[in-house]
This record gives sequence, structure tokens and C-alpha cells, in this order.
Amino acid sequence: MSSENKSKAYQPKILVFACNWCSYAGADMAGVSRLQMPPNCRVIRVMCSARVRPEMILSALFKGIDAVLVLGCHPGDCHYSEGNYYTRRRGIILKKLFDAFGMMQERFQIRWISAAEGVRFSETIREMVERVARLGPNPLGKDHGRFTP
Amino acid sequence: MEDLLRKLANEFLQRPDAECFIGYEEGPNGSVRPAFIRRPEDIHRLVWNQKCYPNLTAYLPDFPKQKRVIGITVKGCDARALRELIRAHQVERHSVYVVGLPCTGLKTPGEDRIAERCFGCVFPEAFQYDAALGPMKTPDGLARTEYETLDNLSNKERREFWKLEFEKCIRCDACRKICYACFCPECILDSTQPRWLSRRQNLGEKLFFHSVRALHLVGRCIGCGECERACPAGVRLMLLNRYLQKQLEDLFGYRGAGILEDAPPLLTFLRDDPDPFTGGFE
Amino acid sequence: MMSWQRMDRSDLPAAISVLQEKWDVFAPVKRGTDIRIRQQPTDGKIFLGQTKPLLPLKMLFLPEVEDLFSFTIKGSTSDIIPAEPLTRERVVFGVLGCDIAALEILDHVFLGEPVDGSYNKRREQTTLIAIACTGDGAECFCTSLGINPLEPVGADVLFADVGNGYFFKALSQKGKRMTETLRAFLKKPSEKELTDLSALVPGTRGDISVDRVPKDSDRLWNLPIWEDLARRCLGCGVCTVICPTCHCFDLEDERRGSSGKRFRSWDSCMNTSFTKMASGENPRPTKRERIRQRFLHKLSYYPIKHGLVACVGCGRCSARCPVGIGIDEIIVELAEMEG
Amino acid sequence: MKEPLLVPVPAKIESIRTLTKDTLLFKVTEMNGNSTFIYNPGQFMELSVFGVGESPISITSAPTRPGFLEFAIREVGSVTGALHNLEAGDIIGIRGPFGNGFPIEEMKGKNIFFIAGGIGLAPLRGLINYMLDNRKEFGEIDILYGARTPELLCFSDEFETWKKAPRTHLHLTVDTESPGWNGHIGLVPVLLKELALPPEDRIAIACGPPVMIKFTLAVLTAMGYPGERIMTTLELKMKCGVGKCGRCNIGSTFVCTDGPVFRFSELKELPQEY
Repeated sequence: MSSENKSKAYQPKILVFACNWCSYAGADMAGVSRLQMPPNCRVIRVMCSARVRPEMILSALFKGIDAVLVLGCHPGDCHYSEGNYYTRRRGIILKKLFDAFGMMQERFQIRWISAAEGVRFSETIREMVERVARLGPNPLGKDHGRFTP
Repeated sequence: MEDLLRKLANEFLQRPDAECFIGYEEGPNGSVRPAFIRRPEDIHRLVWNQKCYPNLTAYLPDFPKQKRVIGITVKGCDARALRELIRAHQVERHSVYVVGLPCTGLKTPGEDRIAERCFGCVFPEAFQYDAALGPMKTPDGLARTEYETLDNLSNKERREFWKLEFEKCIRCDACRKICYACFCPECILDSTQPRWLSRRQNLGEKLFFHSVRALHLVGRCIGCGECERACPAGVRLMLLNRYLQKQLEDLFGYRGAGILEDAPPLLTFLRDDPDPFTGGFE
Repeated sequence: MMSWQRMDRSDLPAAISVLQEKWDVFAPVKRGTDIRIRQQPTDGKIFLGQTKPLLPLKMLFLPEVEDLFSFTIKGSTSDIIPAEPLTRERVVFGVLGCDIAALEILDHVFLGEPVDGSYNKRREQTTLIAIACTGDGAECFCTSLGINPLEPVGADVLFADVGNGYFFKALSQKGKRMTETLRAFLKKPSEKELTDLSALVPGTRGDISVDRVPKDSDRLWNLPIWEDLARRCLGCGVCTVICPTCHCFDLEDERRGSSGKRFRSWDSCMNTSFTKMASGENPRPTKRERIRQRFLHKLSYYPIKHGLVACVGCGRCSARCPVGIGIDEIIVELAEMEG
Repeated sequence: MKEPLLVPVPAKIESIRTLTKDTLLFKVTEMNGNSTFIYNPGQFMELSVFGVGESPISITSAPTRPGFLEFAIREVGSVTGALHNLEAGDIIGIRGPFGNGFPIEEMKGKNIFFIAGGIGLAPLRGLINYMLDNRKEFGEIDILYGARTPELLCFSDEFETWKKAPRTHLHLTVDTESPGWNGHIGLVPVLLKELALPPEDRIAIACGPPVMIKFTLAVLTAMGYPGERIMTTLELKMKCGVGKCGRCNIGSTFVCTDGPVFRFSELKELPQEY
């Protein structure tokens, strides 16, 4: 894709929940390694991917954000030993819920990224942005509810 | 059978520790509604027929945990709810006197056919009733899947379907308040700090409301269909809950809430659960 | 002005098109079993029957959600723009007598001082075409409340569906303006048709003794009926949402960045948090107090304040309550308690 | 069209002063830096933080001191919390004044007995200052004010002025003392009994937490105060302030329009739901 085309592409807004112990550190690693990061992401640090309650994801998507990405430790590596196993089950069910509605399936993703995987972090973000850009704006965005403080 | 029911209720109310007996009675315009019988002279009001829709166990968490005993009639589905309530420490087994109703399927209101909610009926396994009006086993002929499902709809059709369904929703809360599993003293949907839900009547807010309910019911829904019956607008809520239950069965082999004693699937995990999140983007 | 005029059934779509040149036209529309008042044209078919729409007529005057104003606050500058409630006059087809009678009950609240400007504007700019209703729904008891469903007070035009024609009769100046607009479609009915029209009789239950319920709330306050009802009541809000006279509302803000809106929305006294204060105190902490508030508001508090019972006997509550609680039964019980 | 009923007017926070650790005093003017609001002591206004919501707050300034409004606000919920996060110069919305206010004409020539607990002084302070500004029109003024600790006494910087005013007596009490406190220790109803101010020609005005009010009313009644001469202000959840949203009713009485000031004799006639 030429840089000219890129600038014309839809610029999505993506909400990223990153686990303090792995992917948030992975983000640091990406930064230290000077890997390029698209400016489309808002990263929220959480203490564990299991702390991201499904309501947070639903709320963001149904109010019109273009995508939500949850990043956690690889299964087996959870700082709290088993948090991400719960994340995984919830994630699967949440995906199934979106299947039932026939919407948002692509706009919600979970990925496992360790503290050492700076490259993987920036790759994941870049791919997510590209994919969501192709999907275009979240159709619920124009029907937005409200953002409260 | 109603004679036996009244006899059991009467006997129960004679007990010194009896609080009240929850059953069904005739309601307005030919309907049946919950009845709270406290005095033996009122037992004649009790009925048992194919219009006894309400899941009476939903009332149990309202009663303070106490030594007094509550008599209650349960259909197979309700018994599953009761088992879930006991597992979730909302009801103590010794504080209920459980009378089983040998339900063979309820009728569609105003029609002479079995209600859609009753297809796929499963009675709980190895559940101890204190008394029953007949053998408490899963009725034959209801295992068919003749009810409507989302399976045959495409993504686009599903979107359109729910858009129309939720457009009907009037945000009255009946689905939530009638549900046996919605026993939280303060619901997240009522929280004001933070306020998750606004009173806007747009699709996003309605999707949020019903999604939160569906997710909180994952593995706890007994498929009784009371949400759909209570809905004044006729929103097809049962389809959503059933769809998710089907996924639980396929993914984790979970047959449904209250059939066995096992914990709901989101409260547990296996190290080798399916993992759709390991790879990159396919 | 007060005589019937006839329209061919096949002319209705054309007539509505003519009305749409001057008015926004609303009418009940049936989709499946779901009947709602919607703006025309819609993909559904106008439903001109006696079945009540799920949401009562109040939704056009006190909308489910109504923007009050929008704001932009930047540092020490502010911009507050009140919302414009209505841009065009409206005509509502096919409304029922119970729902129109309920507007009078809302009028006392919203047109009493201080007047609610947006409600007032909506009332002034709306023409109501009532169906001459015989009200024989299983749940109906409007005649017990002194309502004549065949010719409801407050309607601008009366509409009847008799034989093979539609019949219109203007009842007010607003209504006359409307029937004159439809002049091209209207002609004199035959003698036979006039006889048929005068043969309509209301068939509702007139035996619910509202007058015997004591208005003095002291005597009703501690009755055991409230505990009994509270045990059965789920505490949902179906009854309040679909009640044509329930009018409690909430105010809510929404904001994005420095600007946003405040809107008003229907609220329900059955909500746990309806009267709960920020401090956590709640004067109506249990279902018993809340259900007592709901029914005594209709049968005692409102009558004390405004001189009429705040129920129109539409029976929506008893028909839709998932656990069979209906105001008709409660009226009878309260009246009996009085002996 | 009539003036939009539920739309507030913007107002500017002139200054914010700390009264206690959880209570701030907001001085508010219209956008032009002045205030032309006409109100009675005891009335309240709806204060908006745009984007958060609206909350009913009693006016604590006195109409005899024009040019601004003052509100003493304790942080309890989302709106009051948001108000506490604002700074001088910020914009809020105000709507009102609402409610009946105190029956000042009836109080003229009488001895007045204020009884307040904690933040309950806020609605009374406007009336106290109104009376001090029209000192000749009223008889003896006694102010009995208590709080849990000395630090929780609001408006302590005005105590000296009140004490010095002619025929005015300030009686302070705290539940628990702290270093430097050499005043009275004990609950408000206890000190009330000790003071034993005779009911003749005296009007008692009480405001404070529900439990204090409950005992205060009992003590006053025992002392011989007739219900018509005991006044208090009620606080219920309100949204509209104009008797329409249907929240603050006690039976057929609406606190926002019929109150918030009630006589004890009136309260006794109301259903017990407040």
C-alpha cells in the first residue's frame, strides 16, 4: 500500500486493554525498540486480562468505538496463575454472543503477548488497525449513546 | 392431582416451622398467577394446570434466610433453578419444602399446543423432592428441536432480526425481574457510579442491556423462557439464551444449569480449553 | 359540524397523503402481534381496531426520551440551547377513549403552574382522531371511570369503522379543520348507515366501584393488601411503562468532550433507586412501599390534589403484568375493605 | 412558547471555600458577575454540573446580602462529587429558586430558637443572617449547633459575629471533643434539654440528620412546644423541583412545592414515608 493510499484509509479508534505484567511491558519493549505504532490506539493498563469485565468491552463497542483488543499473558503464564484461563472462556463466549447478534465479531479480539514480545505487540496492533480500517466505522457509532466521565 | 397438591400444602402448613406455601392460583382473565398461601383455609385456591408458567423459585431469595420453611411447587425446569439457587447460596435446602409437579409441557397461551419454551425440556438428575404429585422425569416427545433458532440465519439476517426485536423493547425490566437467576441485591445495570446504562432508547443501549443479561446468565439459564413470557413486547429473548447454551454444550460439554451439581462454565476452566486467540489474524 | 360523514375504505391511503401535506400523521401500526403508534408512512399497515397499542398515547406528549437542551461548556464560556419540541403540527389516527381521557390526567400535572412548555406545545399542535370504541377487551373497564369510549371527551374527530365505510365526525375546531381538508373524500352517509352508527353500544364492565375506594390515604396506608401484593410483585416496571396515566420522569446527562445533552425519560416508581438518595437513604426501601405508592398515587394522592382518579380503566396493567396484578382487582378489594 | 421549564441558566463559581473536610461553600453569581435572584431563606435550587446531572441544594446565603448565592455542599453522590472537583471560574447551571421557604412574617416579633446538626446548619444560616440583618424585627435568637467533632462544625468563622450580635446566643456542642475544644460535649437533644428555653412566644427551627431530628422533636414536644411552632426542612430525592417528576411526594404532599419547610404539626398529618 503506498503512503498516499494509507492516508486516505479510514482511521479507526481502537481501545486496547493491556495486562500490566506482559503486554503492557511488551508495549514498552516495542517503544524501546523504536517499532512504529499507529496512532489509532488508546491503551488502558489493567492488572490482569481477567480484570477486563465483558461489560467494558460491550459498553465500548455498543457506544461506537471501532474495535476492542484485549491483551493478556500466554495461557499458563498468568501472574496470578490462572486469570487468563478465565479471560479465554469469557472471550470465547463473548465472541459467540456477537455471533448470535451477527455483529462485532471482527471488532473484538484477544491476543496473548508476553513482556518480551515487543515485535509481536507492534505487529498485532498494526494488523488490528489495518483490519478494522478495512471494516470501516462501527455502524453503532452514529447512533452513539453517550460518554460519561 | 390438585387434591393431592392441596393435601400436601395443608399438611405442610400444619408444621410449626411453616412460613408459607408458594403455588399457583387463578389470575385475571383466565390466567394463572403465583399464590402465597399462609392459612390452611386458603389452600382451595391452589391449582396445577398447563398454564402454570411462573418459575416460583424466583421468589425464594426475597425471603430472609431464616429457620422457617417455605413450601414451594416446582416443575422440572423450576427444580433446576432451585438447585442453582442452592448452589449459589441464595437458598438453603433445609429451608424449603419442595413439591414436584410432574409437568409434561405447558400450553401456548390461548392455544392448544405445547409452548415453544418446553421443547428441549430436561428435568434435573438425582434431585431430592420432598414430595411430588407424580414421577418427576423428563417428559417424552419434547426433545425435538422444532422451535425457532438463530442457526439458519446469516450474519446480516441476525443483525436485522435483533434490530427489529430490540426496537420493540420498552426497557421495562420485566425480563430481568422475573428471572430466577437475577438475584443480585444491586444489579450492575442499576449502578449509578459508574453508570453503565443510560435511559436512551437507542439500539446500542438496548444491545448493552440484553447482552449483559445474556452474559450474566451464561451457564445459569435454565431455559424456562419466563423472560420471553414476561416481555410485554414479545422480544424473542429465549433465542439468545438458547443459542448461548447450545454453544456451551458444544464447547465445554455443559448440558445446562441445575441438571447436575456442577459449576457454571464461566466459573471454571480447563487448561486445554479451545484457544481461538493463540494465532495471529487468520 | 357535529354530523357524520362517510369515506370509502379505498380512499384512506389517499386521504392520509392529503393530511401529510399539512400534518405529521401518526397511527397505530401492527407488526406481528405488536401494535405501536408510529409516524406514517411506515412499512407496517395502519391498524384501525380496538386493540390498544402497547405504549399509550402519552408517548406523543411525554416522549419516552426527550432532549431538553444541548450544551457546550468551554472554560468560562457556555452555550445552552433548549430543544425545539415540535416542528410540525400532528394528527393522530385511531386513538382510544381511555388514552385520550388519560391526557386530561396528565394535563393537570403538566399544564398546571408552572406550565411545561414542551408538553403544552405538543398538546396544542396535535389533532386527535378517536375511534368510536365499544371497548369490549377482556381487560377493559373504562366505563367504570365515567368514560364514554364511543365519543370520548377531548377528541377532535370521531372515527367509526361500520359496515363497508369509514365515518368521520368533527368534534372541535381543530377537528373541523381536519375534516375540511379531507372534504374531497367525504360525503353524506345513508340513512341505514346512520342507524348503524347510532346502534353502537359500549360493552365494557361498568361495575368496578372506584367511587367506593376511600380517598383518605390514612385508612389505606397500613392495609395488609400491600404486603400481599409486594410478595407477588416482581418490582419490574411493565405496569408503569404501559400505563397511560403514569408520568414520572427522570433527567439524565450525556456528554462527549465539552458538549452534550440533558434529556428527560420515563421513570418508574417501581424502580429500587427511584427515591434512593445519594446518601443511600431511601424512603421507599421495599416493594411494599413502592407498590403502595403506585396504587395510592392513582387512587388517593392524585384525586386529593386534582379531584379525579388517575386511572382510565384501560386494563393494560392487568393484561400485561407477568404475575397477574391488576388495578381493577385492587380497586374492588379496597372498596370492599371499606365495607 | 413558555420559558423552558427544566433548562437551567449558566452561572459562574466566584469562589470555593472549605467548611469542613467534606463540605465546601460555593459562591455563585450569574455570568455577568452579579446576581438578581429573588428568594426566601429555606428555598432550594437545582444545581447542574453539565454532563453529570442536577442536584437540589438549599440556598445558604441570605437575601439581605444580594449579588450572589451561596451553597454549602457535602460530597455524597455523583453531582456533589463533580461539584467538588470544580474550581473558581467554572460554569455550573442553576434553576430555581424552588419550595416554600420559611414563614418569615410569622416569625417577626417572636423569639427564635435554631437547632442544627452538622450540615443541617446550611439551610438555617440564610435565615439566621437574614434575621441578624433585620435584627429589630425579631426577639431573642438562640442558636444551638452541634456536630460530631469540632472540625465538622460548619461556618465556624461566623460564630464570633453571631455571638456578638445583640440578644443572640450561640450554644455549641460536639459529640466527641478534640484538642483545643473547651465547649460543651454531648448530643444536641441533651443540650437542648439542659438549655430548657421556655416555649412561650418562641419558634423552634430544627435541621439536621434524621436521627437528631427525631429526638429533637420529641424533646421539644416534651418541653411544651406546640407542633405549629416547631419547623424543620425535609430532604427527599428530587429531580424537577416543580412537582412533576413524581419522586418527592409524601402521600399527596410534594416536598419540592409544598415544602421543604414543614411544621411538626403538618408532618404528623403525613404518612410516615420520609
